[in-house]
Amino acid sequence: MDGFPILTVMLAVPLVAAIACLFLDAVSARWTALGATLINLGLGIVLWLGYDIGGAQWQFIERAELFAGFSYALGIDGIALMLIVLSVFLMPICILASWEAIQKRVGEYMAAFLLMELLMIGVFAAQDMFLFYIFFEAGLIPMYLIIGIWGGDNRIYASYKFFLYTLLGSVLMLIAMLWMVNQAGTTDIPTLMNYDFPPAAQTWLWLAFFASFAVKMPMWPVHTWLPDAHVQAPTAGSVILAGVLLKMGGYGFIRFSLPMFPEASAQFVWLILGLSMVAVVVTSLIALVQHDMKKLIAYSSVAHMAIVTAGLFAFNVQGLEGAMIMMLSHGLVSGALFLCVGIIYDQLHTREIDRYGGLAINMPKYALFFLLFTMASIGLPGTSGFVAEFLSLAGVYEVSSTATFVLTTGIILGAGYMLYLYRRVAFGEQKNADAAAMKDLSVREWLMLGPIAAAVLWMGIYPESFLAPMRADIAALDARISRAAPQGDAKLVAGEPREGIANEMPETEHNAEGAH
Amino acid sequence: MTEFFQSLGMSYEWAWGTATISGVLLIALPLMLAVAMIIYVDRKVWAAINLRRGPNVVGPFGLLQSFADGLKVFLQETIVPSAANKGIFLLAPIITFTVALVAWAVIPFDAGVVLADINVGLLYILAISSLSVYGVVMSGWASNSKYPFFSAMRAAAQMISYEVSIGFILVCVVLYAGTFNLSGIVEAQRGHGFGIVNAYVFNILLFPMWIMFFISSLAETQRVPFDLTEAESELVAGYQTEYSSMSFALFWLGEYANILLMCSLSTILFFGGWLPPLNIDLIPWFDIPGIVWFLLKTFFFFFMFSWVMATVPRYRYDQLMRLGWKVFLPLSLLFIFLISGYLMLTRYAA
Amino acid sequence: MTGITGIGIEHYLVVGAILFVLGVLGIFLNRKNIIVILMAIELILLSVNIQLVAFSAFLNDLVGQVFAMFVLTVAAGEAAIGLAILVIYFRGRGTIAVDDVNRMKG
Amino acid sequence: MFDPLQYLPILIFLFIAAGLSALFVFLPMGVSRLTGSHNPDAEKLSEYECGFPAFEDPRSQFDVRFYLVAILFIIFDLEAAFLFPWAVSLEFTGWAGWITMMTFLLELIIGFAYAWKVGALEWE
Amino acid sequence: MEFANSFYFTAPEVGLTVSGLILLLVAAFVGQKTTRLITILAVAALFGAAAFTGNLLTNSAFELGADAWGGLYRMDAFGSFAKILIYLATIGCLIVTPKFFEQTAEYRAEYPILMLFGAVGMGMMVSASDLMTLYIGLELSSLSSYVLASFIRSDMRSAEAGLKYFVLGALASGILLYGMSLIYGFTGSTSYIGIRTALEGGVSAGSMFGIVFLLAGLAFKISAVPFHMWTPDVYEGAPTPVTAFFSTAPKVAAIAMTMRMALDPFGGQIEIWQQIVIFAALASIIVGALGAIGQENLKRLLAYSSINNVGFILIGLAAGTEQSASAMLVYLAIYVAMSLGSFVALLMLRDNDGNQLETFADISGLSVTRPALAWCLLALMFSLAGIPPLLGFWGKFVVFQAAVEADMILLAAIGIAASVIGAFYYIKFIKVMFFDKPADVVVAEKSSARWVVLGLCVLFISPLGYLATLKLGEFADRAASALFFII
Repeated sequence: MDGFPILTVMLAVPLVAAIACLFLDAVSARWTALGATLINLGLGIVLWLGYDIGGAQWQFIERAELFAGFSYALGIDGIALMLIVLSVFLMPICILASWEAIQKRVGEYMAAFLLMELLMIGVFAAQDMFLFYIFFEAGLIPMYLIIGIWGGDNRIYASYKFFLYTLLGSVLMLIAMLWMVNQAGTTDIPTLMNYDFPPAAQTWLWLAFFASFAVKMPMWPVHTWLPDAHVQAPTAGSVILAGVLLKMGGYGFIRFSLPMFPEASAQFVWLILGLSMVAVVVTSLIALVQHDMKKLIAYSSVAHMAIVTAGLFAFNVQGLEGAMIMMLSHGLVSGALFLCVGIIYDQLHTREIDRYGGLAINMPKYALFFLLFTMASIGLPGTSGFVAEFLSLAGVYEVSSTATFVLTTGIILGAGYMLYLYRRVAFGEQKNADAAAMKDLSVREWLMLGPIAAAVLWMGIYPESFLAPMRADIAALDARISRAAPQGDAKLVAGEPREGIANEMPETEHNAEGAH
Repeated sequence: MTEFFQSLGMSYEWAWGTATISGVLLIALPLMLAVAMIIYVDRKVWAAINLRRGPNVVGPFGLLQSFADGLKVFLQETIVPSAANKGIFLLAPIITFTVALVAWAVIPFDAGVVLADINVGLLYILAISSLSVYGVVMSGWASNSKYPFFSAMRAAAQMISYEVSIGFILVCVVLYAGTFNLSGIVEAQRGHGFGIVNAYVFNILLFPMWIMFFISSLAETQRVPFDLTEAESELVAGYQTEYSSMSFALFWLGEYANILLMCSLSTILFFGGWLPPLNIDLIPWFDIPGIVWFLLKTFFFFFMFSWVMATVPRYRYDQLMRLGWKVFLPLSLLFIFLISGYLMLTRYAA
Repeated sequence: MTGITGIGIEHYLVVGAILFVLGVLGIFLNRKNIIVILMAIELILLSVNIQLVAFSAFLNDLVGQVFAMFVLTVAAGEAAIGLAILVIYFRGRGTIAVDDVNRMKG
Repeated sequence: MFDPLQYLPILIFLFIAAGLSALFVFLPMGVSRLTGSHNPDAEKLSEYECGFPAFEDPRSQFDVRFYLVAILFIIFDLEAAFLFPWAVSLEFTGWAGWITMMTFLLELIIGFAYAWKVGALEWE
Repeated sequence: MEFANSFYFTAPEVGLTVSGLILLLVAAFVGQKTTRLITILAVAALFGAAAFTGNLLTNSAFELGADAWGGLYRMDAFGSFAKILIYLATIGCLIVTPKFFEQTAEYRAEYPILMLFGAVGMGMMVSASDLMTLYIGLELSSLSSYVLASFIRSDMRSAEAGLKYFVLGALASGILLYGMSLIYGFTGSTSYIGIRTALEGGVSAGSMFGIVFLLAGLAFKISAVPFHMWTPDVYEGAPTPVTAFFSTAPKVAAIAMTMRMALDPFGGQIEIWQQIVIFAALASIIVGALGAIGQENLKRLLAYSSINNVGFILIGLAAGTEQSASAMLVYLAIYVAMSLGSFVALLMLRDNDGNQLETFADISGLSVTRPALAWCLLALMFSLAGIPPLLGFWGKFVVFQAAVEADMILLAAIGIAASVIGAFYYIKFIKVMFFDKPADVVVAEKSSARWVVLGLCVLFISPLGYLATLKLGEFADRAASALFFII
C-alpha cells in the first residue's frame, strides 16, 4: 500500500463522477453514481484492511506544501478511519435510496451527493486545519442544494435555516483557527493537537469552536435547524445528514476542542453536560408528541447526539469510546430508520404516522427490519446501540452521577417514543386501504437495508472490530486531556485487588443496565 | 499725483487717497464725455459714407446731439415690465456700465500714466471683459420676454466664442513681450520693427494676429457686421428691448466704452501705445506728449470701427460662429505654435 | 505678510471654510433646482482654490497655485460634463427639480 | 513680490463706477416720479411680443447648441489659462516646457478636431 | 535620461492616451461604422498596456520601484499590480459590451474611448505619488465615468444615474480637495514623501482635519459607508456593462489609491485614521448586508454587495500591516473576477425582445431553462458569500488572517459574523434560480465573447483558482512590500 495515495483517490473518484454526472442523462447518472460510490466503498474496505492497528498514530499520510502555510495534508487515525468507512458505507445506500424517488434533475442530484461524499471524506482525512475548514464548510453547498431542490414543500425555509445556522457557527471557528495558526505558527492538526495554548485564550477559542460544532452536532438549543432540514430533505439527504454530517460535529470535538483546549474543555464540562441533559429529556419529550415520522426520528437524533457530547466530555476512555461507537451506531441506525420512512413514503407520499398502521400485516419483511432498527435505536443488547449507550453512560458516571441519571431517563423516554412509533406504524389495525395495499420490500430495498442490519448486529455483537482501530488514539487523547479532567462525584476508588477477579466495575455496570 | 497732493500739505495716506480718487474721476468722467462724443462721431462718419448729413441740428454741426439724447432719456419714465425680475432687471445695466468703466483702470495712457500698474494687466482686462457677458445675460433673462432672451443667448454665445480666440491672440503678444503688464508690452514694442518702428503690427507673425484681433473686437462688442444681438429685423432691439430711460442708455454707454477699450487695446498691443510710430528722432516725435499719440491711434481705430459699420453687410449667425470657431481658433492656435517656436529658435536659443 | 493689510492666513481659511460649508449645504439643503447644486459644487472648488492660493502665498511656494490651476481646469471640465448630463436629463424628464430625481428608490 | 495694495485703486474705481452706474439708473426713476412722467399701467408694463399677448413662457426652451457653445468655451478658455503662465516663462522653461505645452496643445487640437468632425461647431 | 525614463515608466498611460486620442480621431473622421474596430483596437491597446505593466512588475530591475516626472509619479510593484487588474477588468467590460447596445443601437465609438481614458486616469491614480497627480487621475477617471453612466441618452434611468453619480462624485472630489488643500497648507507639500516627512514632525490640528476630509472623500469614491448612498442608484440606473465597469476597475483604482494614501503619506499616523477605517469597514459590511435584503433588482443588490465587499477590504486596511496590504490586493483581484462575472451573467439575462432583465422574478428557475448560466451564477454567488472551496473564501481568508495577525480579533470576528447576513441574500439568488418555478423568459446567449469572459471569471473563482493564488500571492506580496518600502 505504501506510496499509493489512497485517500486522494477516494477524493478523486467522487469528484470525477460528480462532474460526469452533471453532463449525463438520468439513467447513466444513476449508474455512474452507484459505480463511483461502490468503488469508494471498495477503497474504504481496502483502507480499513490496510490500517495497521497499533501502528503509527497517523497513517496513509499524504502531504504537499502549498502556500501561505497552507498544505494539502491528508492522513487518518483510527477515529477518522471509522468515520470514513461509515461514510463510504452509507453512500451507495443513499444512491440506491434515491434510485426511483428522484426523478427530476437526476444528474445534478447525483453530482451533489458525490460531492458530499468527497467533502465528508475530506473532512475526516484532512490534517491541515484550513483544509479541514474548507471541506467542513463546503459541505453547505451541496446540502443546501439537496434540501432546496429536491426537498419537500417547506424546503426553502429549511434550506435557509440549515445554511445560515451552520455558516454562522463555522465562521467564528475560522477566526479562532486564524488566531491559533498565528499563535502556533503551523496549520498541522497533529502538531496543534499537542500545542498548549494559554488557558485564558483557550476559553475563547473553545467557545468559537463550540459555536460551530454545537450547531453541526446539533446541541440543544441550536438544534432547531435539524428537524426542519430532515423533514424537508429527500430520504437520501436525511440519511447522509443524520448518518455523517452530524458526526462532523462530534469529530470536531474529538479532534479540536478536547485535545487542543483541554483546560477550557474541563472548564465547560458543566455547560456540555447541562445542555446534553436538557437535550435528551426535552427532545425526547418533543419526539413523543410528533405526528411526522421524520421529525420524530430527527428529534431522536438530537437526543442521541446529546449522549455523544456527554460521553465526549466525560474525560475518560469509556466515555470517548462510547461516544465514538454511538456516532457510528447512530449513523447506521438513524440512517436506516430514515430509509425505512423513505420506503413507505415513496409509496404513499406522506409521513403522517396516523396514515399508516398494521404494516406488519402486508409488509412483514419491512416490519422486521423496522423493528430491528427501532430496537437498535433504543439500545437493545445485541445491537450497536447497546454498546454505545453502555460505554458512554459508564464514562459519564465517573464525572457526574446526576448527569448519568438524567441521561438514562432520556433513554427510557427514547424507548417510549420509538416503541410508540413502531406500534402505531407496524401494529394495530389497517386503517387506510392505500396503506394496507403497499407492497413489501423490493430487491433494491433489500440491498439497502440488509447491509445496514448486518452492520448493526455486528457492531452490537462484536464491537471490538470497531473499537480496536480507535483504541490507541482514544488512549492518546485520554492521556492528553487527563491533566485537566474534572473531579467526578462518582470517582472509582481503587480498592485492594482481589485474587481471581478482573478489574470489573460492578456498580457502574449495574447502574447502566438498570436503565434498560 | 500723490506727490502733488502731498505738496499741498496732506499726509501720505490722504494724499494717496485723494490722488487715486482724482485719478478715477479723471478717467471716468472724460471717458463718459468721450463716449458721448464718439456716438456723435459714429453717426457722422456713417452718414458721411452714406452721403448723408448726419446729426446737425443740436448745437454747431450737431455737436450737442448726444447730450440732447442723453437729456431726453434721462427724463423718460423707467419702465420695469411687470413680468420681469425687478432686481436683476435693474442690476444688469449697472453691471454692464460698471464693468465697461473699471476695465480702464489698467490702461496706460502714457508712460507711467496709469491708475493701477499691476503686473497682470492683460489678465485683468480679460477677466473684466468676460464679466460683461453677465450684464447681457442678466438683462435678457430678467426681462422675461422672448426677444430679449433670444438676443441674450445669442450675445452670450457670440461674446464667449470670440473671447476664446482673443485669449489665444493675447498669448501671442505676451509671448513676444514677455510680460502681462500693459506698460511693459508697450515698452517692448519700442523699435521692434526693423529697429525703428514702434509697433508689433509690422511683424509678419503678428500682423495676422492684429487682423484677427480687430475682427474679434468687432464681434466682442457686437458691432456691425456682428450686430446680430440687436438684429432689428429679427430681435427688435435685442436684449435691450424692454429697457427704457437711463437704464437703456447705460447699455449704450457701456457698449461704446467697450468699443473704445478695444480700440485702445489695439493701440497698446499692436501699435505701440503712447509711443510715436517711429523710433527715430528725425522730427520731434518725442516732444509730443505720449497721451496724444495714444488718443490719436485710439481714435483712428474707432474710425475704422465706424467705417466698417457703414460699409460691411451683417453676417448670418452661423457664419459668425463658423468664423470664430473654425477659422480664428485654429489659426490663433497655429500662430501660438509658430511664434513660440520661432522665439525658441531665435531669442531663447541658448 | 500680515503687515500692511492685517490679513493673515486664518482669514483666508475662514473664508475658505465658510464657502466650503455653504457649498456642501447648498447640495444637501437645496430642494429646488439641480443648477443650484452645480453652482454649489463650483463653490466648493472655489473655496479650495482660495485656500490653495492663500497657502501658496503664505508658504512662499508656487505648488499651491499650480494646483489651483489644475483645479480650475478640472472644475471647468466637470461643469461642462455636469451641464451636458443635466441637459440630457432635462430633455427626458422636462424638469430639473431636485425632488423629481427619484426614479430609483430603496 | 505680491503687493495687494496695487489693487486698491481698482477697488476704489470699482466702487466709484458702481456708484455712478447706480446713480444713473435710480436717479431718473426718482426724477420721473417728481416730474410726474412716472405713470405705469398694465399695458405699458406687459412685455413686448409683436403686438400679440405673450404666447408661452419665454424661458421655456431654447436651442441646445447654446449649451454646446458654453461648454466648448469653458474648455478652451480654461486651457488658455495654462498658456498664460507658460507664455511669460518661456525663457525659463526651455525646450522641455515648449515641447510639453505643444503636446498639450496637440491634445487640445485633437479634441477640437473631434468636436469639429462630430458637428459640435455646426450652427445650421 | 530622466525624461526618457519617465516616459518608460509611464508608458502604459502614455500609450493608452495616445491610442485613445488616435481612436477618437478615427471615430470622428471615419464615422460610427468603425465602432467595432475601435472596440477591438481599444482592447488591443489595453492588452498592450497590461503586458507592459506585467513586464514592469516581473522585472527584477525595478524591484524597488522608481520615481518618474520629478516625483509626481511612482512606478512600483504596487501600482503595476493594481494597474494590471484595472486593465484586465476594463478589457473584460469592453468585450461584453457591444452586444448590449445592439438592441438600442446606441453603441457609439465614444464608449470604448471613454473606457480607455478612464483606464488612463485610474492608472494615474494608483501610481500617483503627489496629490496633484492623484487629483488629475481621479478626475480623469471620474469624468469618464459620469459620461458612461448616462451613456444611453434615451433612458431616463441612465440619465438619472449619471446625474446622481455626477453630483455626489463632484461633492466627493470637493471634499477630497478640501482635505488636500489643508494637507498642503499645514505640511507645505503635496508630494507623499514631503507630507510624510512633515507629519513625522508632529500632526497639527489642520493636517488632522485634512486627513479626515481626505479620507471622507476617498470613502465616497470607494463607496464605503457612510458615503455609499449613491452606489445603489448609480449601479441600477447605469447601463449594465457600465455597472460592471464601475464595480470593477474604478473600485480597484479607488481602493488602491486609498491604500497608498493611507499607508504612504499617512503611514506614520495610523492611530489617527485607524478608528475611522474600522468604523467604515464594519458599517460597510453591515449596511451592505442589510441593505441588500429585500432588494428585488439584481443590479441594486449587487451594488449593496459591492459595499459589503468594500467593508471586508477595509478590514485589511484597518490592520495596516504589510501582510494586510497584500491580503487586500488578493481580495481585490478575486473580487474583480467575482463582480465582473456576476455582471456579465446579468448581462446575459435578456428576453425575446432583447430587453435586459434585472429582477429576481426574471431569473426564477433559471437552472432549468438556462442551466449553464445558472451554475455559473451559483458559483459566483457562493464565492461572493465566501463559502469554500470557491475562491471568494480565499479572499476573505487572507484578509481576516491579516487582521488576526495584526491583533484585531474583535474586528475580524464582528466582520466575519456579519458576513453571514450577506450570505443570506447571496443564497437567495441560488434559491430563486434553483428552487423556484421557472419563469422561462431568458433567451439563450449566443455571444461567445460573453461566455468567454464569464467562463474565465468562473474558472478563476472555482477551486481551480487556488492554483493561481500562489502566483497571485507572490505578486501581491511584492506589491505590498513596495508600498512599505519607503518606511
